[in-house]
Amino acid sequence: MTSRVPSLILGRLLIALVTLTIVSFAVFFATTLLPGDTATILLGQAATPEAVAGLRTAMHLDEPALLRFVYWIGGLFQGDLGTSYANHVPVATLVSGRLANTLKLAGLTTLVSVPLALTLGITAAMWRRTLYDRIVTIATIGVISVPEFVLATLAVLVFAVYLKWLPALSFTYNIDSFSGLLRAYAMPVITLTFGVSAQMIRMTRAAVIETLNTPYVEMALLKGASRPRMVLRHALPNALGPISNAVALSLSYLLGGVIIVETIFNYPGIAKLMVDAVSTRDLPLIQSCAMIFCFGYLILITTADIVAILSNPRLR
Amino acid sequence: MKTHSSTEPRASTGSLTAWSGYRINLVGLAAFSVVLFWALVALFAPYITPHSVGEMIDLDYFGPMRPGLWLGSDYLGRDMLSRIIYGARYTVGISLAAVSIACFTGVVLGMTSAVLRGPVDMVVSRILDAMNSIPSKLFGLMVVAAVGSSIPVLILTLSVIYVPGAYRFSRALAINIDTMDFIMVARIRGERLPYLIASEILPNIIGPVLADLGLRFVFIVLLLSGLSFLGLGVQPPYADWGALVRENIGGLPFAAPAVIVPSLAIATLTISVNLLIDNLPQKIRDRSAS
Amino acid sequence: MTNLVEIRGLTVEATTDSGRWIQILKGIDLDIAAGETVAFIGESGSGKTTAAMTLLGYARPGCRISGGTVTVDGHDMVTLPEKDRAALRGTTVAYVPQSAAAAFNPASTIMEQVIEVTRIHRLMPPDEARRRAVALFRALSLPNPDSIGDRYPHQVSGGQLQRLAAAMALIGDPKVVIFDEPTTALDVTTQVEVLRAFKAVTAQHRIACVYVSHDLAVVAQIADRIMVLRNGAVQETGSVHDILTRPAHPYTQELLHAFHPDTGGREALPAADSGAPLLEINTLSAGYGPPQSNGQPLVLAVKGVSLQVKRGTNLGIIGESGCGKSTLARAIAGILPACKGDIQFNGKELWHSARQRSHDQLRDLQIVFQHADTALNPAKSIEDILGRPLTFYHGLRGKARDARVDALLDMVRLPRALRHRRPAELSGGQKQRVNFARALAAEPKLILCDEITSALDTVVAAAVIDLLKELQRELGLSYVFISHDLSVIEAICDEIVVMYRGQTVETIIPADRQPPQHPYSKLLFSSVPKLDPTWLDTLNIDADRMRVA
Amino acid sequence: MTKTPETRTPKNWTGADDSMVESAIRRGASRRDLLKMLLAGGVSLAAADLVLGRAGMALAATPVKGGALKAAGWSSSTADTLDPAKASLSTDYVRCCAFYNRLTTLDQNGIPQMELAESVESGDAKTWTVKLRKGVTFHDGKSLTADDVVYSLKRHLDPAVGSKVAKIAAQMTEFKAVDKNTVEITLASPNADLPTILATHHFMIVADGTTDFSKGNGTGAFTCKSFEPGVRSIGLRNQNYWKGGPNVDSFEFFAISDDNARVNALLSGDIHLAASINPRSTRLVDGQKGFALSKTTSGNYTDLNIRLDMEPGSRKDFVDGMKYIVNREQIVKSALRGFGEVGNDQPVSPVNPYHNAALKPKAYDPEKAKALFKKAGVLGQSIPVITSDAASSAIDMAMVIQASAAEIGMKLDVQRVPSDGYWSNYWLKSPIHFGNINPRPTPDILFSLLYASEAPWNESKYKSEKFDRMMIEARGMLDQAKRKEIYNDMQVMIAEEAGTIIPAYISNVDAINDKLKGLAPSPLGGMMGYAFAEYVWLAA
Repeated sequence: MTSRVPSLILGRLLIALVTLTIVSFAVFFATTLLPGDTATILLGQAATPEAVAGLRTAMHLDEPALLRFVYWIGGLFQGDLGTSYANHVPVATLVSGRLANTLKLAGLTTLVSVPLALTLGITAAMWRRTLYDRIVTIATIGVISVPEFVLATLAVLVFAVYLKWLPALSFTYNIDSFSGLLRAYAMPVITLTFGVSAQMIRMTRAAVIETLNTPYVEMALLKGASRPRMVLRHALPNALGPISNAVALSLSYLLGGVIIVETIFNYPGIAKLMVDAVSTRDLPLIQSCAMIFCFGYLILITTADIVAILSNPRLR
Repeated sequence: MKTHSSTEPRASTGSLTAWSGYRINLVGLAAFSVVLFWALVALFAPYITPHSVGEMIDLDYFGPMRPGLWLGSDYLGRDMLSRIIYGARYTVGISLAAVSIACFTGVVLGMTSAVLRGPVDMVVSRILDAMNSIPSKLFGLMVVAAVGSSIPVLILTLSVIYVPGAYRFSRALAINIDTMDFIMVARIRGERLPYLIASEILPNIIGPVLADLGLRFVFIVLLLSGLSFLGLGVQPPYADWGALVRENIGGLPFAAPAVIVPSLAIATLTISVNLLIDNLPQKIRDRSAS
Repeated sequence: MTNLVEIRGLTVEATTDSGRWIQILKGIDLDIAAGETVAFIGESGSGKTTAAMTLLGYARPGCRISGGTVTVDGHDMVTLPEKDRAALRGTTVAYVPQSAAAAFNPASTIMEQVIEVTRIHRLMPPDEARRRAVALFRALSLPNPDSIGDRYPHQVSGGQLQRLAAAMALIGDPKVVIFDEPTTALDVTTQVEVLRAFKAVTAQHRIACVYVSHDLAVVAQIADRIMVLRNGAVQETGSVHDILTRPAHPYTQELLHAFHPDTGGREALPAADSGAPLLEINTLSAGYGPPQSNGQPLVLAVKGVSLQVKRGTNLGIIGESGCGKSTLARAIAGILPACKGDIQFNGKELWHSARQRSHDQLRDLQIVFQHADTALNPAKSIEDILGRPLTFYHGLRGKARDARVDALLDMVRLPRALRHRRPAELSGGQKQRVNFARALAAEPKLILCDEITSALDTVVAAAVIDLLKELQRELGLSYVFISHDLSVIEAICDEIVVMYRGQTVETIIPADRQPPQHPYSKLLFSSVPKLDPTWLDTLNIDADRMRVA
Repeated sequence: MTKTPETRTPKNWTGADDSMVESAIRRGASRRDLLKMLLAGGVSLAAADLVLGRAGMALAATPVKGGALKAAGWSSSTADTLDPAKASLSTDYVRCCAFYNRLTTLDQNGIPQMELAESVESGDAKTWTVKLRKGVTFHDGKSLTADDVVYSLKRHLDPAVGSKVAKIAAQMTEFKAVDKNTVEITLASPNADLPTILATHHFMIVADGTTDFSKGNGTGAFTCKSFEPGVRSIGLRNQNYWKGGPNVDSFEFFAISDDNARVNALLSGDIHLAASINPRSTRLVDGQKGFALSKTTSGNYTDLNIRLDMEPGSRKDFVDGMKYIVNREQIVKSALRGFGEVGNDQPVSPVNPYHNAALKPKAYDPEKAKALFKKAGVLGQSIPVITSDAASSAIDMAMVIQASAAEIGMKLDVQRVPSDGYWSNYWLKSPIHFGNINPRPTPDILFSLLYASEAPWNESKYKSEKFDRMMIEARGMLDQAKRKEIYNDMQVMIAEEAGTIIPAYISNVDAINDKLKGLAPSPLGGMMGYAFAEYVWLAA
């Protein structure tokens, strides 16, 4: 039997590439449609017509959009993200530090939330329709129905202001020890974990339950297998596809969706960078951030698809 | 992609049988009461608000609950009860409108893609995938920047954000249904696309789609509050619940009702909607009883 | 304790949608001695599988053992704690499922799953377990016994999987093995091999067997005793010989009767062959997958088939799974456009794709699928299902439509009250009748019947066939009848085409009573089990098999 | 959080009162006067003593050296810059103040004092001679010369620089480095305010020829260790500082845009100063042991602008009616929570020496307003009012005005628009909208920027030739008394004729950890006119 995996994976990568192309077009032209002129916004209250005109020329804003798109795409292919309108620093410089921060936060949150969510989801499925299951199910809905900024503020009040266990801000500059790492990241990670876990728990539980209803799990039971064995050995490997998809979707939130957490904990991540960029109409920066989010999303989704393909021996 | 269609048998406890063979779950009934309560509050808001929404009646701010100001006062000394009542209008109304538009569009597109396959599927899937890859809050931010904030814009923005999700979900379901022989039968009968999706596929995926709609409703209510954080929201003096929480968040350290009550309102509504959908009255199909 | 298994007063209850508990096994008593094989026979819903599973102390979700005792090797499986029951499963009692394809975990290798019992119960070191498994594979005459265990379930055929499932059951040296319709999903030629393998191995290890089946002929080959079940109650228990020759209970008699279908029912054709054939296909080829450079699809399932159906006559197409018979039906119906050849229907050439065919052509040529479960939209009422073609093809609405739906229900002998039900509320036979009634609603000239009886119990299938014959007389239809079941085809068809590997190998006219000539046809025809208990042991089909290969 | 009775302030006491006392002290009130004032206000003697003690603390204590100062502003973005000409956010001002110096600076009373200049003199208010302090060096070791000053000032005239004060700088037509330490500045027309103008944050002195400002190479109290736009900056004590070094070893500054987060960061001890906190958050800090508030009324205001050249502002009665329907007391109380002073519809704030205190604010008079609206024929119409978070407290003010108007049957359709893009899309453009004006040091700058007929930011499109003439007359006038008289009249004209309603001057409230000492108010804004880092110290 010839393996279909390479061609399937290739297909997924191709799809991701097509999507990325669509995104790049959409992003560029959507951002150029933003009203308000960069020069005017940069000057704020000081925007006199002469000053605006001067700045526009200085920033090459008077060239047609299509030409700028060509430059931009050309630059992207060479790894050049352009130069920020707002402060003339290469976008790559602005983005790199922030991206690293975002990835760090996302990574730590993933390390905490994925095992937690999978454990809760799997155990809830394992003891389906027990009190435990009900508590987990209701609690997950409960948690996702509290706005994130309430959770974050509450966490700050309790842990930073009253108990003074943790800093209210996430200082991530001089982390030299594990406890320092914990202190800096504890609260953002906790808040985000609440946000992203609920969906993963729900999906994992549903996917495992779905496979628990299959004849081969019943067969395992009839072979005398224990409940954990049935779930872990038989149900879980076959639920990997949908679970990895749910995990990828939830984690994609950690790239661009964390704006509120970044704001409240003053964490210098990439979402805040993009918000700044939008308010200053810093088009190269907006475009780069948007592309990064889309790229991250596609990486996650494509990885999930590939995991699903690899976890299915029928395709091997 | 497998999706979280709930195929598990329902728990047999806590249910009662009523009306011509419909089984009603007690949890569902309770959830329905809460949803109905908020729906009525939203509907009759103008008649039951004790004060005008914008009127500043309390000299203090973040005032406690007391007679006359049953839910305390907000950050400007306005009556929280009146604001919550009006907030119900916006939260329920906007979220419902948005979730309906999003699900309708997403589900129709999803079923169409599943039935037509081929290039249509490919193109629609890729475009919606691309849309999905833009974080929702940042998309909202761009919209505010581009066209400003008004209720139609808000509803449309929220809808657009949730179309890809509804699409992905319903397409996956519809593809499973599409492989069934009865679809094949309808096709070789010569049926056209509208009949196929509306009459053959939709009735079979409506259950999971409704469950998904419930979850999406929760996310939309929350996103609405998140967007108010970014300045896309209802015009003052009115405010949706998320905005109420947001504008009164400063009262959290004082445990002011102004921040706690709208949070509770959001939680009761979203949890009830989900419980209601999970426990919808079910027509008893009892073969052995017949 | 003389008997290995003793069942006394066993009752099992199931919960209904409304939460009521109803009895689905109503007091069963049975003894099985060591090494004895007892068959549970009955139609679907009779409780035969439920009864067999109680030996494992197991009731499917939504069911519970509510009374009686099931003593296996001295343990009462009913009262034993779950943990102790689990300890007996796989070691004392083992289970061979109906569909091995579904019962194997697709994500793990066969060997892992076969020896899992030894891991769970810590019976032996894995290496030893693997050696044992290979020995069992050999005993069950599986090909490549040394390496087959390294494959994944989807990489081996259905017949092999079924034997592997038996190996999985036998590895723990059980005293009792439950075979749950283990050959129902198999082709007849495969079934013969599997049955032989089972019989040999269980006899060698002196294992007691419970063999659950609805097929009396298969049971006759393998069982010592038969227990006939219906609606959760034992109708009759007796030795194979007694049951086959002196059935006491009316239901058993009905079963036996269904096994001897009225093949002589079709009188010779009236002189209809003078006219042009209703359907004529010439060198039709069809297949799946992307087109290759030569214009043909990647996998060619039908290779240049030609045949004719005369007006008012029936054509049977027989062959094993994978022979291309269903693909042929789909190509005729236009579901899978043929890549070559032409189809003449009712004097006109048909487009290969159904999309391009005219409204009338679509109406005149209907297809009925094998699985009524998937062919009927579960979300719609019977009325809507039958009403749609009436509206679509004939523009009927309102009262006229209602009347016609009633007429159709009458035609297929279903009570009119069913019109408001959903498919899930009907029995398998009822569903298949609705499925057929929908095709009739179009008022077609030709109906393609794709394995429409193979999912039905013997008695029910016989009734459906009788109905089809009757309708043909009344309405002057023609059928193309696709099946792997020779007895069904023989009962209704004027002409039988045998398909093998995408081609027709022989055309047989049953009325001529000529034995098949082609070696494959011979193999196929001889593999159909007979009620004679000695048939399997005396069968010599290996010569045919050699020639076919 | 338990509070001991001893440290508890009177119940009806707010941070606003603290600041009132503080400013009374600044005005020269004696302790006895103050006590009298407080007792009259119903404050017990013991409590009054405590309040005075707190206010006094800020003014007199001995600095302590050392410590790492951390402070948070409220706004920052990737557009953050260390180029003084482009500085636009408070964050930029704070950083520029830490890394650079100006020629002059304003003291607590708004009087210019010399900083890098030894003297700034002129005989005719047209040609000015600036003598530079000697022995001042930049962080990179280069000495300060006249060329640096010429370069620093001249670049504001170059449109490509995008200076925020290009308009003000435009009056400086000629710069001449007379010798190494002397610069001569010639103005287009006489302006007696030049020393004050030079105290503006944008006129910080940079080294000659600087084009890359990311290093923050100035003469200021801190050297720039790191600067990430939109993230943070760290300054280290400049060991060679000509004033003799700041008190703290290092100064880290960043912005926390979320109000509550900023206060929480202070309360949790992460920062020493949270700038410009929401008036409603003061309750959290006020009376909390270990924390204090610092209030500055510096002339910042949010105004309601009614364009006189458009409907309905072209109807004089409507504009007058609006001035009466604005309940200024309630705005100060509800929207500003007491952190502000009632305004009299003109831009020169009470902290400015030229403020016309005789001009009384219009009283809240709904009946009079109703009559005026009726006269204007707008009563019962729905009038759109644009508001946004961009102008501080504008939404809350709009709410107060809307509620008052509703009582007399006047429907104000308040439209909240996003702060993003507000200044370019709505401000100055919509018929009725809110604006927010930062403090400016001189009435002349305020008038020429906001009220002259050709003023670029003429918010209500006020046009008066008489006003323009008076402005130019006063500008070159060196006679202070005469000048003040003219300015008084101009303030009355604005209040009566222009369409800008200035209901209150907003106080800036900085919340501080009380380890932070030496913070004093400044007319240039909160955080000691953004220059606090150089002056404060951290108590042990």
